[in-house]
Amino acid sequence: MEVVNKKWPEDYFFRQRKSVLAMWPTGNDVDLAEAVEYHKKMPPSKNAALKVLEAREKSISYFCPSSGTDTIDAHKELLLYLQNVGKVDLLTSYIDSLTRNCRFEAAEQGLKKALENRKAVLNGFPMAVHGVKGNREVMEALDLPVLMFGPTPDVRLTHEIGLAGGHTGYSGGPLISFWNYTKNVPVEAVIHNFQYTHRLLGYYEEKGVPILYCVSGAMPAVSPPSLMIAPEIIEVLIAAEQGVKHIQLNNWLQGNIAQDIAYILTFKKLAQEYLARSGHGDVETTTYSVSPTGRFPSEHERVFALIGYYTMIGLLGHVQVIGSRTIDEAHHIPTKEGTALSFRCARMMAGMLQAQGVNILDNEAVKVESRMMEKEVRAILDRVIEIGEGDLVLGTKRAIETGVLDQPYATTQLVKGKVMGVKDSEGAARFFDFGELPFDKEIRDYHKEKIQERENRVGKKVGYETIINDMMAISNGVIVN
Amino acid sequence: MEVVNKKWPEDYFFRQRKSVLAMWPTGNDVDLAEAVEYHKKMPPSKNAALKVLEAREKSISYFCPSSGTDTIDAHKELLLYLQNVGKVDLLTSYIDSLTRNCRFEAAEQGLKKALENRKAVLNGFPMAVHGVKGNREVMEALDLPVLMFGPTPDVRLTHEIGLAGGHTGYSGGPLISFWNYTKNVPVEAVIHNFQYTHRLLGYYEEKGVPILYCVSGAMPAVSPPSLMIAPEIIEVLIAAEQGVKHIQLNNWLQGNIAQDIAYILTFKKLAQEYLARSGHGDVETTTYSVSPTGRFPSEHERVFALIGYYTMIGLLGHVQVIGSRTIDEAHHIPTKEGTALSFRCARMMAGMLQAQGVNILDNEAVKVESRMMEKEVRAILDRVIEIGEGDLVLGTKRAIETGVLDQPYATTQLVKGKVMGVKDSEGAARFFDFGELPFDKEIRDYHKEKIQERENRVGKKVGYETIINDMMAISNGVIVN
Amino acid sequence: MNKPGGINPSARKGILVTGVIGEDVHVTGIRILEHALRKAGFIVHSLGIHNSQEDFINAAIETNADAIMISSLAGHAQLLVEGFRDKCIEAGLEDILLYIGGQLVIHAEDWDNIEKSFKDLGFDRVYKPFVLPEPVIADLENDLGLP
Amino acid sequence: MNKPGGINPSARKGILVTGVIGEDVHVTGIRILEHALRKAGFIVHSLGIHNSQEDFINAAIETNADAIMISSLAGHAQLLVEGFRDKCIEAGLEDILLYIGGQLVIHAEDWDNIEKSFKDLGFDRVYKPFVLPEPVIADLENDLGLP
Ligand code: B12
Ligand code: B12
Repeated sequence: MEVVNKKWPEDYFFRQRKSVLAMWPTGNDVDLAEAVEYHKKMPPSKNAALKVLEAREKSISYFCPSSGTDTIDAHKELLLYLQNVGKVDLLTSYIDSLTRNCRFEAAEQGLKKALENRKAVLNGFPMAVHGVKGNREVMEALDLPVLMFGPTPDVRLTHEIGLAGGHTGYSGGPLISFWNYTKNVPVEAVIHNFQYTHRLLGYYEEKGVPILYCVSGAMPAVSPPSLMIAPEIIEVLIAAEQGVKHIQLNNWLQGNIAQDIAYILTFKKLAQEYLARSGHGDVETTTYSVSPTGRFPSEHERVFALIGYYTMIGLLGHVQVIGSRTIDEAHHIPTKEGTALSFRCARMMAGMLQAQGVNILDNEAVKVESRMMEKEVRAILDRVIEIGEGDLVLGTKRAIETGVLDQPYATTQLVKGKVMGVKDSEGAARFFDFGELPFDKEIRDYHKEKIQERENRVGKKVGYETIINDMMAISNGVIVN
Repeated sequence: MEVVNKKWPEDYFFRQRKSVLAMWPTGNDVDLAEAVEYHKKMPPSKNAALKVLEAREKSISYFCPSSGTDTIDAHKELLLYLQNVGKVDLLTSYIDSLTRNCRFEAAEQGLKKALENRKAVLNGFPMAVHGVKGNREVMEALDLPVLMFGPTPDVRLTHEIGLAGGHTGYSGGPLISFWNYTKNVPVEAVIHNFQYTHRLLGYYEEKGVPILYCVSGAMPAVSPPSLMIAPEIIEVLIAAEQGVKHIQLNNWLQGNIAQDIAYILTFKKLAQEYLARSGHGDVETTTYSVSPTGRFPSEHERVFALIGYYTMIGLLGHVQVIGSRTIDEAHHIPTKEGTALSFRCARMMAGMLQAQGVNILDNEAVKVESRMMEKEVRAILDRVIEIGEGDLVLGTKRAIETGVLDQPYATTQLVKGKVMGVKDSEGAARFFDFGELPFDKEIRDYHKEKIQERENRVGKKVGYETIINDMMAISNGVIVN
Repeated sequence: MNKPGGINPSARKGILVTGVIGEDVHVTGIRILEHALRKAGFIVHSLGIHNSQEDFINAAIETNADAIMISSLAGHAQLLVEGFRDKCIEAGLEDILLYIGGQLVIHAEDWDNIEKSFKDLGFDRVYKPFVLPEPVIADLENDLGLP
Repeated sequence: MNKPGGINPSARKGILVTGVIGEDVHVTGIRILEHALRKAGFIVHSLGIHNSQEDFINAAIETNADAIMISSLAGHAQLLVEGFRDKCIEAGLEDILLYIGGQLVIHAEDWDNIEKSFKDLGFDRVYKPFVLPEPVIADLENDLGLP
């Protein structure tokens, strides 16, 4: 069957489901009807989708760390600590990278080693290996909602087990998984896997259990935000088609305030517009912001400044959920203490800013950024839809082949990889190479002009060295140098 | 002789000077002509006044900690560490509080104890006790300019020795010293002492040595900024009259961004206007911002957030020099390590923001705040000048007697002490009690309305409990609760 | 600034002299404590800042005080209260309660050591930084034998 | 993505196989290193991410490589390289240089222990996190006996 953007018939889903559950013995334990009942008995305060709607209603921002470790006991202790000492509002179970690649046997071995050595071996929580019961043991110890976290090309079994185990959300998506977590898996295969998980989420929704799905599009690497927003909106639409009803829009902060705020505004506006256009106006959207993915400074005092800084941008953008890296980022998997300290720092920033309702959304620079960004995203998406001859998935596949959708520093070898970003003199990400992006002259001139400004300031042409430099700049203490 | 705002005749100054130098044996070592020569041989990069002008010209912000300890060796080590590891741009010698009260003998005893125990006893650097040579030993070990720091009713001998010892600036002023550092010294006595130090600074200026003088007006305690700006402008004018040529305007941040930015804008505008009006248009002004004086949170992670936060406000206000409390604030006199970490955190924030030249100065909320603040300051100052029958010092004296100039939580018993501030629902400081301030209905209504908003939100009247609460709010994690 | 709380005169629990000692200017903490003490029914004679040992003793004699409560934040407390208990005894204040609080030392020292050194100097109660009014009031009631 | 730097073919200093091992996706660091290696005159065969031990060995045989440079950041390096030196020997790559770098372990451990454990596994050079390209190039030149 060709992968297209169409809701899966129930029987197709259930046929797929058999082989998914057979991927690892723990699959047998999943009983969907029982799982739905289990969720219905959980207090609503432990449901991630409801919690973020509450934030939207109250116009406040909640905090959510990303963390997870291997054994049940350690993971439980970690999340409890973040709940009680870190004082966060939502929690996540980070999926370890072996599980993310369905290497369940290796994950199980790692887990065994961890149990023997009484010390973490895996870099996350192997949901699938722990089975439904193991997941529930952790969930039941907590008072907060927990999301599963982590892009990966095939998260189907993990979804089955993690959701039945009491998780009420997932962060990750087909395109980010394709660009940044695969080497040669075709995009349509990744999308097909995600249609499965979306259909599963949709199933829970149909039965009255709201589940939060967080798209993330593509990882930035000095990338102008349209490079993230376009794939994110595609992820939104693919998910909505399968029946997902609660979608969180992930905003990747890169540090230039005007550009980051414009990202938040533009993404929300266009996501809602495209959802409505494709008949999914009933999908609830909320927003999330998170500090960037580049190398972090190694000194705590500098990271604390960054945590405060990115938290501030999220607050100024009035997002519902704020995520953050931690003071441990450069060194090792965050400890529970490091994570708690980081989020307490973030919350202090919120404590100062939140009450003020500072409004910089009408700032001139934000407006200029938003206008260009919107033009760029529309240009990409409209071309994707056009070459898909009406089908978004086909369009996506063809757009990737032709470079209409493209990414710098992707891990997959199945992309053009021609686009490339560089910072302008104010630290905003601009297109150094437009690759095959379908942009008009106004957009191109805008980016060239901004790069020109930087060249004038430093007195030399920007090149590949500049780009590498830009990727390291923040970890060296400045947004751009 | 009655104290009036008039430049001291040279002979009057030199007559006073004899008794000042006689206050402590080290006074004998000061040779003014030699000191001027000494300064002229110092590299310009070690002159504070020139350094801040450089920041103004380059449109950047420099960092300046406030610190000092008792022995020569320890103070040298401290400042060297802040220079080399803290990477700050200007340094200060904090004056210990015994010296600030001219208890030189007690300070000397403390110093002896410190030398014996090899551990700090005093809470600052006792310039006067160390004499010119001791001061120079510290200055010569450094590459950066150093200011003397600390309000006090009588800093005359310390100025003589500190300046001859190579310091190139001082922060403090007659009114802040009166309000916040005395119990029953009449304001005219404090002003007279400061006229002496201003005249001394003016003397250096006449001989071609620029010296930076930093006013600070009054310490905020949930105080609407006009309560600080009005006395600060009086300090500016008193200093300018005696020949001070480089004045730094101190902006006391309290955390509400619109109000803090409006403070910076309004103060600068009015200071320059009043200077020009009184014939001192040639005085160079620069700006400084510093985190608030209230109780600080005790947890490092929260203080780091605050340091970043207040640094951000200073940067958004485009001040030339940014000061900051440190992560040690709540616990003990800051260590060199704590100070360095704090300023490295602050600089990281600058590293992110500075290049962006974010402009929020035309923000609507900032404009509203600025307009009201300007009205308030003008109302106070114009009344001061009026009741002084043309003389600013007389006016100040009478204004304090009648409550036209007033402060909450002053340490002096010679004020009305009727004004009182409370936070509004966005954390800005408003007048809870106007005391005898000469404000019109528009101003009064504005503050009442803002307080009303908070009362509506929390559903009860604000009172003394609220005010106490407000003083502790930030140390408890929120700007207002 | 000496704002009395809403005192019920029949509920006067004791007479206190409060103030900041030495060249210290930190007045906010003791002001807040005074407010709470008055609200709890004590009579508070507030000396503000810049008081010598003699200032405290004279005020205590004048007002017939039950306790002297010294605040000190600038870090010089140890230098400033040496011999204070002896002077109190000399002045005939054998039984007066002596409390001290604020931020007493300038180093990050072990609390037990700090407390001991002030108790050795004759203080009945020594408070950690940031202590809230409630426990202080409870101690006073206890030390004064109030119900 | 395999962007060659400006290589001077006569200056070819050696043939290198580079890549990320295992399920790890951290590609940025090795890409930057590759760029620097090419600029320094080496021939670089980049395998990108998701490589098994066999992928490295096959590529090294095919290209007649002088060294294999493995990057690993996700923290599973120890699990992933066990037995690698033996497999190299089995495959006839007795003399090949093995370098490894990135962020090798998930705990804050003593560096000497970490280095030793990877040397015991047969690596010639083990690099601390955040190492810049320059010292790596110097080591390569040294180990390959280049002037
Ligand atoms: C505000 C402040 C100031 C203001 C004071 C304004 C004023 N008029 O009160 C200003 C800026 C003037 C100031 C000046 C200085 N300060 Co100051 N200041 C502070 C700060 C930030 C907060 C103090 C405060 O107001 N707290 C809020 C009140 C409500 O709390 P509190 O005072 O702790 O009081 C509570 C309890 O402790 C208790 N309590 C207090 N006293 C007593 C007494 C008794 C008997 C009892 C039972 C209870 C009790 O009740 C209160 C209510 O709960 C602290 C650091 C911090 N904590 O964050 C530094 C701090 C106290 N200052 C310090 C210093 C060194 C100084 C200076 C000497 C600096 C210098 N070298 O120039 C000068 C003092 C000059 C002088 N002549 O005294 C140090 C003290 C060092 C130490 N003890 O180890 C501190 C810790 C800052 C630091 N890290 O260096 N300061
Ligand atoms: C960016 C990043 C990511 C990006 C990667 C994007 C990409 N495609 O590259 C994303 C978000 C995808 C990611 C994912 C994950 N990450 Co990550 N990531 C980072 C981060 C923030 C920066 C890495 C980076 O790009 N550095 C910049 C480059 C230029 O530097 P570099 O990689 O260090 O390389 C330099 C040198 O080390 C050296 N070098 C590198 N390799 C080699 C090899 C040789 C032979 C030599 C000589 C030299 C050398 O040369 C380079 C130039 O100087 C680091 C933390 C940090 N450092 O700040 C965490 C970090 C490496 N990630 C970590 C983890 C755990 C993960 C996840 C497993 C998280 C999870 N549980 O889901 C997943 C991985 C999933 C998977 N399947 O692999 C951990 C690793 C833990 C550990 N080792 O102790 C870190 C330390 C973060 C943390 N604190 O948890 N990550």
